[in-house]
Amino acid sequence: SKKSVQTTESGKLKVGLVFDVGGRGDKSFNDAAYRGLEKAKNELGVDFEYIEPGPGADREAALRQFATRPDIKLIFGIGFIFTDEITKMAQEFPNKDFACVDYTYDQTKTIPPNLLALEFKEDEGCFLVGAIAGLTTKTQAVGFVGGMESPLIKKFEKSYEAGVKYVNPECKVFISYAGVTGDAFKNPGKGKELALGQYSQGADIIFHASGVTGLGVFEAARETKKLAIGVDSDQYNEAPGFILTSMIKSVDVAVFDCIRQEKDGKFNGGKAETFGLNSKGVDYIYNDKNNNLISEGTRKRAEEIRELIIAGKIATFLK
Amino acid sequence: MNKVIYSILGPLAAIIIALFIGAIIISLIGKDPVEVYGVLFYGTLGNSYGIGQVLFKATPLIFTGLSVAFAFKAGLFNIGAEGQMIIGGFAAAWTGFTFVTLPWIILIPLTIIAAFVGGALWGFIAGYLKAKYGSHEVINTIMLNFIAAALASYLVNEIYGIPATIHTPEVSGSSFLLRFDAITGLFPGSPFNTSFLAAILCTIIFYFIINRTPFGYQIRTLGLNKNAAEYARMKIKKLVVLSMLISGGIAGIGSINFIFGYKHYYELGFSEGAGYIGIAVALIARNNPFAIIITAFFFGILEYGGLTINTMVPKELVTILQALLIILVITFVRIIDVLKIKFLKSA
Amino acid sequence: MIENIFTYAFLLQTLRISVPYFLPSLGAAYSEKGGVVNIGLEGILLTGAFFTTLGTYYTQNIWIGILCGLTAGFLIALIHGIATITFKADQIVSGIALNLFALGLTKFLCRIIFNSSSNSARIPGLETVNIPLLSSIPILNNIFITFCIILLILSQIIFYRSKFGLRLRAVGENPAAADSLGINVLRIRYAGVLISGLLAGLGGAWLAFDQHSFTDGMSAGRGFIALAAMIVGKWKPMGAAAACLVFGFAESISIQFQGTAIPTQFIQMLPYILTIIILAGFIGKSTPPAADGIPYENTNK
Amino acid sequence: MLAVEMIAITKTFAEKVIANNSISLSVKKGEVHAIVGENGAGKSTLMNILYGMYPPDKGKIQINGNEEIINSPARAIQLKIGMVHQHFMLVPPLTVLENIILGSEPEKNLLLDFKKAKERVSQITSSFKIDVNLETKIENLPVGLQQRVEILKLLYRNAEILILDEPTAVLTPQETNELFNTIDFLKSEGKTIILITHKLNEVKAISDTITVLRHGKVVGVTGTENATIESIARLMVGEDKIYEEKKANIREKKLILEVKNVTVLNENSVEAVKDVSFEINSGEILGIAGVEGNGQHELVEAISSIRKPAKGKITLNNAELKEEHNIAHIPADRHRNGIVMDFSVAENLILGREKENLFKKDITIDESKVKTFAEKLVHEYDIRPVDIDIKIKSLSGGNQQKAVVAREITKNSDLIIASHPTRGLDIKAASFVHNALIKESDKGKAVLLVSSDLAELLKLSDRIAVIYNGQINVIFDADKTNEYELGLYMTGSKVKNE
Ligand SMILES: Nc1ncnc2c1ncn2[C@@H]1O[C@H](COP(=O)(O)OP(=O)(O)OP(=O)(O)O)[C@@H](O)[C@H]1O
Ligand SMILES: Nc1ncnc2c1ncn2[C@@H]1O[C@H](COP(=O)(O)OP(=O)(O)OP(=O)(O)O)[C@@H](O)[C@H]1O
Ligand SMILES: [Mg+2]
Ligand SMILES: [Mg+2]
Repeated sequence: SKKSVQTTESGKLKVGLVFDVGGRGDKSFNDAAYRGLEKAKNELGVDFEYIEPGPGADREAALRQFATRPDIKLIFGIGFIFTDEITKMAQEFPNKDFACVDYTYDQTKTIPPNLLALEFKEDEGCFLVGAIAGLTTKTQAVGFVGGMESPLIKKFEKSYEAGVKYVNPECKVFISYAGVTGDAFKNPGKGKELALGQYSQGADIIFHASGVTGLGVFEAARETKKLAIGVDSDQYNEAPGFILTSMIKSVDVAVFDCIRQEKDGKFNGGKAETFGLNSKGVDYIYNDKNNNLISEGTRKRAEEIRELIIAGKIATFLK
Repeated sequence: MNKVIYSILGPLAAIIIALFIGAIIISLIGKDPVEVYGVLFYGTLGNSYGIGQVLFKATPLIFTGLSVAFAFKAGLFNIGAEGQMIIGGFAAAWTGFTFVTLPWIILIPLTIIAAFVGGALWGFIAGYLKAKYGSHEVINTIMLNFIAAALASYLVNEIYGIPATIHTPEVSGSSFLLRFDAITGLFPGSPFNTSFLAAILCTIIFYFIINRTPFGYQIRTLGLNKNAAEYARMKIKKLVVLSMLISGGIAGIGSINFIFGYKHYYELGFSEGAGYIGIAVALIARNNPFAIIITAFFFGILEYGGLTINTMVPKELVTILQALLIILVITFVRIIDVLKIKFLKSA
Repeated sequence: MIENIFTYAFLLQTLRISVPYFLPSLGAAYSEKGGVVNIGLEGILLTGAFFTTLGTYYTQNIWIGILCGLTAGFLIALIHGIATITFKADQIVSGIALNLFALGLTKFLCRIIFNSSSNSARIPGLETVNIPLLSSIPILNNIFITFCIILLILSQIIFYRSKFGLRLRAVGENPAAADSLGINVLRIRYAGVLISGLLAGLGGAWLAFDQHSFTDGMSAGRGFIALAAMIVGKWKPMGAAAACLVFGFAESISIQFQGTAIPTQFIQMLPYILTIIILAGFIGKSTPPAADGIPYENTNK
Repeated sequence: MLAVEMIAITKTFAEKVIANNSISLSVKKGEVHAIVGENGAGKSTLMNILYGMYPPDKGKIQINGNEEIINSPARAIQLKIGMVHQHFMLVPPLTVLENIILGSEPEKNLLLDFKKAKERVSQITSSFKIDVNLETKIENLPVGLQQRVEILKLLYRNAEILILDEPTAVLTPQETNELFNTIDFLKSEGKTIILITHKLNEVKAISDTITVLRHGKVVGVTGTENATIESIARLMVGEDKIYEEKKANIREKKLILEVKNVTVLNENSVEAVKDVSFEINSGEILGIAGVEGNGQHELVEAISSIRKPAKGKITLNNAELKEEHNIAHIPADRHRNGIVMDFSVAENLILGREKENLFKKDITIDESKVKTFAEKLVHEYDIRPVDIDIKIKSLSGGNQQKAVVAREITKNSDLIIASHPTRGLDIKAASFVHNALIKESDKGKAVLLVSSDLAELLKLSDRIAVIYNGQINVIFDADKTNEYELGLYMTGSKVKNE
């Protein structure tokens, strides 16, 4: 504890972050959050610590562990699954600040003033990559591989499908889930077989929202020389040449911004901050690595659709 | 006296060696073992919140340990406590959020009965298949675990779930099991709750049934010598079914700790593998109900301990320690036995 | 949907899915025929996968990778042997402990070495192997599948036609009898357990190559299913193989049936329900070797 | 020339039990040397030491005049010593041939050479006139043949010194005769045989020399021609008299058990008992004679309501047999069916009786009542050691059997079924069980006695039914028949009483 006294004395801001089940190194959601931390460390000179809890009761205990530490001021929970616990902790520790990525905002309840909810409009991004897939497919069939079947992932599935159908109503969309427990987010073997199944049935592009399981989808893409779409982070490097694009969430930016506000004493909780296409909080990847995979026409059309979504002229969600 | 020394010598040596190996690992990754162990100890047993967390983690393990042990007494290997806990938990939660108007005096027993019945149903399936078709309960209970997880997922996601979450609605306030924190002010902040008392009660009932009643006598006979049970004209099929059913029921009650004592709703994945750890708990406690409480407490330390040191070292260090400890204990028991005989002989 | 089942892709998928069941399952048969229950196979799969990945990652040579996976499997099995055969510890407790150990160790090392709680860096896979004659034959061009077929035939011969197999079966049924004939019971049991370690380690290698990386908990219960398959297959290599194919088939079907009107969860249940039905309806009682799970107290020592 | 010389062998188990206390044994080459003694006298232990299964604590062994350290069966086999254990050392699911070659397998091209093995075994079977099908699995063989296989194993390994530990305990007189013929033949071939048995008439009939053990010590060595059965018995049990209860002959007859046209199926749904009828009255002992495997087992299970008959009717006290009926049953295999090894003596004494009011307190079993009951039985039935709390597995076989007998015949039941009640027991324990059965029958109970020991049947029974191939075709009055006649019917040489 001597050390911690020193850090507070030095006046350095210290941040605690609790990861979602997948943990560090998932090359996707959690890693995006981690990038935000690193950036803050490099550019703002803050310190951080993190915990990777298991499922169940550990989330609260992990948050509490940080909340009871005198040297830690700001605490992140990464993932919608933290919603209840972080709300509770924010109420119990009014002197600390909290932020939760993918917080599930319940209109009937108020968010504590020391809690900032970070929401991402995945549906907009998914719709957009769905449209790109629908425009790019040559076989008139695309696929979706989800991790654990849950409302959140269903949302990805539905808006992706809506995007596909919006540009290509005749296109088939295959849908598979890797499982029904949290482990379904870390089962690449299953992901690969699911993807191979879809490819063998005629799909030529598969979008995944399945955490580490998606790495299996990419393997299948490499093996069959077909395309896949990444999620959360730019996943091009997981299968160079076979990743059509990625639906990215700027979790890193959100985390970084939040830390900067805290550092500047401008932390502004008690509300939900929403990141959508308009603020580039969600987006798709188009750069010199993958621009040869996305045709000029497709790119143009995608940008038009982006504008329509931002203008609220498209329902991004398939009922 | 000598006997006591010999019986603790093995585990003691095992603990020391396991901690020593752990220390080497910690040093290898450039951390200070003394500091890490210090935090581990302080975080779990060094403060009342930590102890509360440990007991909270231990509570379901007592139930699942008892569950596995009960079946074991009848010579059956129940790998299915996990699934039984899931189904029991869902049944209990459903009762809790459906009969919201009932007063606690009725609702709490009702939810516990529901937890028992749910788990018992899942255990019954394996028991019935064993009795009727002779199919191996080990495989069937493993399969039923997967099926239970899938079923719970369906029920939560498609029918009873709150949108955008992985849990059901909250159960009625009158079904809450109070935290010790709230009653006594002890263990502040930890979700350690009165379901622990239910676990203790369950342990006593377990002991009573197994060791004091004719039914328990029959169960033990079946477990030790099925052929003798048959010649004593015990109703073997009935006993097989009943013991799996009771075993499942006990595991089912294991769910109330999380559902009614902590979160107040059913959440997918709440069981955290307690059903599987229960097997280790029961086996290490040699199916002795009171030893199960102690073993569960010990596993509680390790279960929670990982989190306390997670900011310094990967929490899997604790899993490794846990595994080393089990292996060392079971081997050392034997080594000490051999040493003891040699010693006594030479004396 | 039905038409999807009778395709080459489906057949291949079934075989592929069966591989990581079959290898540990065959291993379990060796171990349990000799009288040692090895539920640590799950952990061996995982460790095998991790060290295969590690070896391949550092050398970029899959053969060295496989060697590392085999060695890891061997070592874990050796611990199991020392605990249960030499020190007569409870076989199931030891197995549980080894599974825990594997889970902890692999994730721990993954964190330390690859800086990730979930997966390793990418490694090359089997596509780099090119065996001149086989590569042109469908199915057999997958060296693991070819190898599994060879292993199965070989095991069938070893079990029922070789001295070792005879002794293994004797030791699992009545170790005292084998002992009284001058057979070293403990040594034969060690052999059975160590072979199971090698086979499960190889199963782990397949998992690693199939997805070109290690993932935390990637064995995903396959070791347990493999044990179940071995029991369904009545402790026989052929039986185990058949049971694994049934599992593979059921899982393949559950993959093909996704996205239909049936809720995913029920489709996911399919392989497990099928197993229960097969077990109740078609297999009947399967009796384990009489001394399976019972440590042998060698009276000489 | 001495084939075996064991000098001052001492062996202690679990720090306490002195199984062998400085025992010396000399066996001449080419003789049949009998070792006799009570249960627990240390016979098997001594032989296990000779065969390398246990290391002795002290003592030396010489084989053919050379001092040897026999630290494993493998070494014993090298020295051409072979042993047939009291509990057979066979692997049930393996075939006869596999069992024989196990441990000394002929190989060709890395594989088992079954052809060569078969040739060699056939050679032995024909020269020693032992007939058994090599392809059958052991589990499908009757015990008599399993015994054969054990001996074949020794011969296959060219054993010169053969140890047979209670080889006749499970054999019928005919099988015993055949075995003795084989032993004579082996002896004529110059082999040395060490034989352990409790049947003193056998000792008298076949052995050349006798060593008597008591409480782990040698109490006598004598040439067989100088000994009488009585003198051997006295050496064995000390000065204790063996007294045999005489059956009382007065009885008022009341029908207790009636078995009418009963057919019973075995595990493989084959008719093991076919259309069998008989009855037993109060105060009567009905003996069932038969070669093992002729349906006795299934018949007994049917009468004790463990197995449902496929056809026919069984009545007890004129009521149809129900599972709830209280029937005393001393099972043939005490380890398998009679006791729970890991239970204490007291717990075993209430096995199957745990629900009796005698032990009840509310819904529980009253431990103090159990204790009183158990202590009473332990004393009345002379079960030793006198400690109701030790695990029954630490009792000798004879004492375990006494516990089973005590438990069963103190049941308040009119019918007692006793299957092979004295198998493997020494003469003292056996006569104890005999006396107990006679006393019960004199009290008016009906007794069904199944045994392969014809002397026992003739001594105890009022009538003797012979079961052959699942059928009972004759029932004799015990005093109007003899072993020879029974033997003819048992083996099917005679089927109907002409
Ligand atoms: N302790 C036990 N351990 C393992 N399996 C058991 C145990 N007890 C019972 N079983 C299994 O349960 C099944 C039913 O047992 P039970 O002995 O009642 O059957 P049964 O004797 O064939 O039938 P019946 O009651 O009609 O005589 C058997 O298949 C047996 O394998
Ligand atoms: N492995 C063992 N561990 C402990 N005690 C043993 C062991 N084997 C034998 N004994 C004890 O040693 C004594 C001698 O046993 P042993 O089997 O040699 O007697 P035995 O003369 O062959 O008797 P029986 O006629 O019943 O076969 C007995 O008291 C027995 O309980
Ligand atoms: Mg029965
Ligand atoms: Mg003996």
